[in-house]
Amino acid sequence: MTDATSVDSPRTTTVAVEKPARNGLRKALTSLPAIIFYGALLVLWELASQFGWVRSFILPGPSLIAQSIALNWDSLWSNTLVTAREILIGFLVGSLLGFILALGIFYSKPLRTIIYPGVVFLQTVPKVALAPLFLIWFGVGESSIVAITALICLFPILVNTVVGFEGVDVNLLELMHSVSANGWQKFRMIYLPASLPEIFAGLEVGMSLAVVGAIVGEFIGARAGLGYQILMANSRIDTAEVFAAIVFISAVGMLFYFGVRLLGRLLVGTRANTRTARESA
Amino acid sequence: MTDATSVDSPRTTTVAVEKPARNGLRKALTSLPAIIFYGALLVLWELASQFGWVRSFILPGPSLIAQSIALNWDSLWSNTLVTAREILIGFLVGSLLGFILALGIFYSKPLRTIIYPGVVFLQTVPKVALAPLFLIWFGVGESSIVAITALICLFPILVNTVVGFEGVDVNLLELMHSVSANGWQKFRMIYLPASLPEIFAGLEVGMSLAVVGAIVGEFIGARAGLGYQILMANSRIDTAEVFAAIVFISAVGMLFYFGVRLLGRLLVGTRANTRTARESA
Amino acid sequence: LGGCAASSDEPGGSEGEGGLDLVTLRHSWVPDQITLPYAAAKALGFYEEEGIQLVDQPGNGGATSVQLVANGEVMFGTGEASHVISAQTKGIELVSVMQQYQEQPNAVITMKDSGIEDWDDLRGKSIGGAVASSGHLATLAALQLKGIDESEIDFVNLSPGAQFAALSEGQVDAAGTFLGNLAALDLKDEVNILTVADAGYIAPSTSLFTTPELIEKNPDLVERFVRATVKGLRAALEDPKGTSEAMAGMYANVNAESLQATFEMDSRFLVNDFTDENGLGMHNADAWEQQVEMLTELGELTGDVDLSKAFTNDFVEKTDKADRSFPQK
Amino acid sequence: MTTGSGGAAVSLRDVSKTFQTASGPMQVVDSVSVDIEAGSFVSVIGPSGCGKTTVVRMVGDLLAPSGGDILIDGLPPSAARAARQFGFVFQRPTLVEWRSVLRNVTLPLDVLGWSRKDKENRGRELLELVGLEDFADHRPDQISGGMQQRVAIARALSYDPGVLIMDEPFGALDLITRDRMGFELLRIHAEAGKTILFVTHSIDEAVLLSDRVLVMGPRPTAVQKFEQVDLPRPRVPDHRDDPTFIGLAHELREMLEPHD
Amino acid sequence: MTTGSGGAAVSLRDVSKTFQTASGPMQVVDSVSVDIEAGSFVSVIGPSGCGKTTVVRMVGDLLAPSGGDILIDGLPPSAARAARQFGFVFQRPTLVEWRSVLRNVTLPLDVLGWSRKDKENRGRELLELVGLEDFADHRPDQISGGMQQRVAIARALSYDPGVLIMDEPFGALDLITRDRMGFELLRIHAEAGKTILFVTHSIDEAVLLSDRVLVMGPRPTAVQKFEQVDLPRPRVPDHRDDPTFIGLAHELREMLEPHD
Ligand SMILES: Nc1ncnc2c1ncn2[C@@H]1O[C@H](COP(=O)(O)OP(=O)(O)OP(=O)(O)O)[C@@H](O)[C@H]1O
Ligand SMILES: Nc1ncnc2c1ncn2[C@@H]1O[C@H](COP(=O)(O)OP(=O)(O)OP(=O)(O)O)[C@@H](O)[C@H]1O
Ligand SMILES: Cc1ncc(C[n+]2csc(CCO)c2C)c(N)n1
Ligand SMILES: [Mg+2]
Ligand SMILES: [Mg+2]
Repeated sequence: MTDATSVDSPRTTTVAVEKPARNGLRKALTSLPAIIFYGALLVLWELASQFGWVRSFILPGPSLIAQSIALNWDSLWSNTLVTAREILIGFLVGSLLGFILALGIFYSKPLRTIIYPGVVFLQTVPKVALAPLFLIWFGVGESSIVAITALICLFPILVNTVVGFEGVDVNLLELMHSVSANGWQKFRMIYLPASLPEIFAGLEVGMSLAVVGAIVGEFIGARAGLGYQILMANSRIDTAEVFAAIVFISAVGMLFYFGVRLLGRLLVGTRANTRTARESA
Repeated sequence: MTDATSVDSPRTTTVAVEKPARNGLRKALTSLPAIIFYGALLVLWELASQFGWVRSFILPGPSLIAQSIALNWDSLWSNTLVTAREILIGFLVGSLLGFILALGIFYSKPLRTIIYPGVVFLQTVPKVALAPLFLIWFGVGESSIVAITALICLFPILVNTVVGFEGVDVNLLELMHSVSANGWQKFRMIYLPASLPEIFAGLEVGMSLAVVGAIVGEFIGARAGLGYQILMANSRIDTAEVFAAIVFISAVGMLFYFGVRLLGRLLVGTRANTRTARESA
Repeated sequence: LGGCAASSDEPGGSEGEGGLDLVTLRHSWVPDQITLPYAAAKALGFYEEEGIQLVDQPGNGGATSVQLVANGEVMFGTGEASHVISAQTKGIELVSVMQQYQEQPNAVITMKDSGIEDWDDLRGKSIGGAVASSGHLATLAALQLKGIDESEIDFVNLSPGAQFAALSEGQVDAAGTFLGNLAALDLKDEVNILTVADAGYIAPSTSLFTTPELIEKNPDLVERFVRATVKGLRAALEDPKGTSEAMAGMYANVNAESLQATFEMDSRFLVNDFTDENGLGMHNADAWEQQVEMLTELGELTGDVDLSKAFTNDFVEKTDKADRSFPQK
Repeated sequence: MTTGSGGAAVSLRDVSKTFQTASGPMQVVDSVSVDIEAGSFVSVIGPSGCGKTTVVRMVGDLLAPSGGDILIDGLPPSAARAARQFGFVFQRPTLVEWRSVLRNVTLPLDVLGWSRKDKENRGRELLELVGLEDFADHRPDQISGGMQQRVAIARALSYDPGVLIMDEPFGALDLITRDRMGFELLRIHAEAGKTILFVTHSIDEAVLLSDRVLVMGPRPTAVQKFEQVDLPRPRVPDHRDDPTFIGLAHELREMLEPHD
Repeated sequence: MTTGSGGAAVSLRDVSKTFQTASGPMQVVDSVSVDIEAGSFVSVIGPSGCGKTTVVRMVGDLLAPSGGDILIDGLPPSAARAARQFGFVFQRPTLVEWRSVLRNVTLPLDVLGWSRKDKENRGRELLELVGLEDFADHRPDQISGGMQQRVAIARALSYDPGVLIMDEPFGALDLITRDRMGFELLRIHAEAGKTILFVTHSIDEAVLLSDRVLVMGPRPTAVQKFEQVDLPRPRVPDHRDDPTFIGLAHELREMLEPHD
């Protein structure tokens, strides 16, 4: 008997039959290599630290970082809340803006020639150098950081939305045209749902950049946050605390990133199946 | 007589007939609003500077920046060459790595669970905080900067390649399966060409990030480059020179960005037409 | 790991070109007034005279210098004395072998029209500054000496570039900055300057440090390097213009005039009563003690400090008195 | 036969179309003039690639003619479309993959802003008509190609337009379903007095269903013949044995296969 | 009639298929056992959505059976596919949009590593066969749906497989082209001794072209009849008037439309 999964190994064409077996054990087995890999990495890292292969002021071992986390729990936690809020707001503002600009680009050629260079410019300009402007325009504090965060994560969402919109099946558009759907209806019923895979790819990248944005923003001007804490710890040459803060940033980043991913899977999920559906059906 | 472009205003369904008229005058008319917009912005900015609405050490006017460019032409130019090389090498390394990791993620589920968290982690970690590690692992100078650049621009290419590959028409894969194409042939003849729009969207974003990466890399420790020049000018509070350097960075960034875009249009172009092709044809 | 390979290089064992001993140095910052003594020594052939070839690299803060020197990546580094002290409490043994800045070159500046003219006026106001820099600690110390509690001030972390903008646009009431950074600012005439030194806080700032291992293995090299550098420092003080011009020819994007201006502005922190008595480059034990006391009081130090291990005057003292004497004007 | 107002529901006057291709301009439609009476059922046949689709797409406002005029109930195509005077069934099902079968059928009603309840009712009614009542909640990818095309037909009927433009709508159907759908279409045509413009590649089907058969010539296509089908209404499968049917079908076959 | 070895080229033994759907398992193929003689032309007919495509997809190694065994020239589908013993023509053209028509035809030859020259020759030869020699350099989106399907057929023939599995390959063709292609297929079948498994929804076509007609029942489908077509070879269009043809076509029609 042939194995249908041979059609296309990474994405089985007819997984339907095997599905029940899959969810439990198989899923666990799938993440096993990752657990082993990262586990081994952690152990190696700890050994490297214990045996002094890497000096702890350059790269402290996991146990030292854990100690520092325990010691600085309160400040890490409160700074995490600050940074998390900045990331979230910045991401929301940035994605919305990126999305809206993408609409401008998509629906208007003149706007496209206006928006693209401006956005590319803002994207490539080192934000640190623009810090004074940010402070003047957005004020000292969270709003500046949110602005930087939004600016930094806007672009991938913009580009991917445009690519998604441009890739929409023209047949569907003709269908909508033939029933005299207005622009908003085409947008709502076709463009938006059809572009969700690309938009979410943009949101994933954007979210990862929002984390960077918030930290950079805090480097430039802040009263609190994990980026701020990194600066402070660094000036004290407390590398363990620097890494403790990095652990928290990464945790926040991963949480948000995989949150966006999950949301995407939930919204696009049914489609992913469709895409792997059989030809004639 | 109906206007065929009404089918879908932003992307005309049957542009063929109008094409000849389009290329010349129309194109110019299309970019006119952008020219007016940015021209007006420039004038406004100059006025703001001339009338002292913004202090020149915060935001020097265009004429002051132009003066500074004239004055510092030689160093701006030589630093531009340095930074451009870093961006280019970092971008190439990063895209290649991102692409290869995407293949790993796409073709192997266990690898996916290993790679994704690692890359998200590396993406969100503030590179400046990791400066000592970079300097130790990659040495002082260009290699560290290239490493940071590569790291920062890898992710969008990775994510978009995966999304592109996952979106490949399953019918084409079944076709390839039915002629017993091997994995490499499927990759070469279907996956890769079919994913070009998404891959290039990733490359566009990646390129804009590579510029940021090179500047951040230079902040960590460099002897030359536009990021270095910004630091130097900043320490002198020579804001005009800071902005002169920013102008050059942005020029480099735009050049590279639109280069990637152009390459993408050249490679995907024929397809873009196809996508806007009529339904039954 | 690269780290292992690099640290296995025997410190002081490398040879440079033409039989010269290779010395590697990580600066605390991009080429600026702190770099000038080294550039002067290089330009005037002092290193060569000592049989040394200097290979230096720009930096991004004293903390990185500390890490790279301690890990054996480079032989010497420059950074704040407070970095050396902090490092010690983290078990990182480094020794300052030359004191470049005798005093903290920091100030709090306010707009003249703000009416803030004295430290006392700062109560309840906001100060923007790089909170992670030595300058911030110096500001805190000065406030403490003036009897102002940290909680009475609203500190905002602002990167150097952002401080003056925020100040002039009224986003903050005051800015904490390196005084030298003011040299080129066209805001100079519109601001009040409150230096921490005038507030009574005399603490060492930028130092040249290395590892105890290098000192033990190759004290001669350290001695020669320090001697040449001290001579460079003296040369820079003697001829700021000439050395600045020489340095401008050695590094990219160095502007001789503004370098000279900032260096001259900082000179008062390099040369003071202590150097009049002891010469340039000498460590002022009292100043170091005051700094440790203050850092402890501010809760910046987590362990005990043994100052006898943190700096040594042994090498500076081996430099001819004449080579390190430069009287205050 | 329930005829409409008697005037021309669809009228083409000297309509031509030239595509600009990489290898220069290619004329696909020569000069087509034809009047389709309101309420009549007209089939369009012609050799593969001659330009049938091109013609009906121009009528359906999906393509601008290079020359000539088109009127639908007196309106140019774009206005007629806006007034929702016609429904279009494409050669391919063109279903929205993320909507259920039912919600694909009711897509035009979403556009028209119908209430949830009305949409649901109308949708189920139409699914019953095309024999897919059990598949309302399936996804398009879970039903066969033939079923997909039936969904597309139900969708075109959803807002009950006066003119139906159908480009080989039964191409993907099996013969039995095809027959059933054909007579279903005739019932709709008769009951609701719809005008139907129906592209097909089956001569039998064209003759069996139509009032008139529009025979198109090879590319660049022009009207070769506009045959009257003199069979009584209502049509039944047994009309296939009618001499009129056999004669006309034979004549049309000869016309399309001249060398045979 | 050029028959092959005489043994079964394709053999299905108790083949069944159940899909797992959102609303539970759905059996589509019941228990199909059939032997298709080497070199024979077998048509598959049955009601819409009964499972014809599902069956041929299992034969073509595009779907794993839930039960039973399939052998092609004695090999399981995957091995037969690897040995390139069959070619598959999908219900939809499935062309690669970024390749020219010619390069779509020669795609399998790219996979087989043919030389540029050989590919070019073979490709043009096949395009001539399907009447598209003038469209070699067109993009798929520049040709009509019918032309696209002809490209797909040419592609399946490219590497000259012993067995051709075709899922309603002529569905998008007009009748004339369809007839021409059908007889073209018969010529290929006869000349090259190919075994052909041919899904169609045209009873006429099935009878006219085949040695045997496999009649499938409604879902879950099973073999309802495996009729012998006792018409001589070579077949000609006039066989449509042969009483054997008329009788069998009628019988099959009755079988699929029992209530009629
Ligand atoms: N956008 C286009 N650009 C260039 N040529 C086109 C375009 N659309 C159609 N054609 C050409 O016009 C001709 C007629 O195409 P059309 O689809 O109208 O034929 P048809 O009669 O519907 O064919 P079929 O019966 O196969 O569906 C074809 O030769 C096709 O290649
Ligand atoms: N992947 C799948 N998941 C669930 N159901 C499926 C799937 N594929 C096919 N089916 C169902 O199996 C049945 C048979 O489908 P199939 O495509 O084989 O029919 P068919 O006989 O080829 O129809 P047609 O003549 O319309 O092409 C249909 O009811 C369809 O809904
Ligand atoms: C943000 C910032 N960091 C460091 C320096 C370099 N620097 C110039 S003077 C001085 C104090 C000397 O002890 C230092 C460290 C700077 N200019 N700005
Ligand atoms: Mg057509
Ligand atoms: Mg089928």
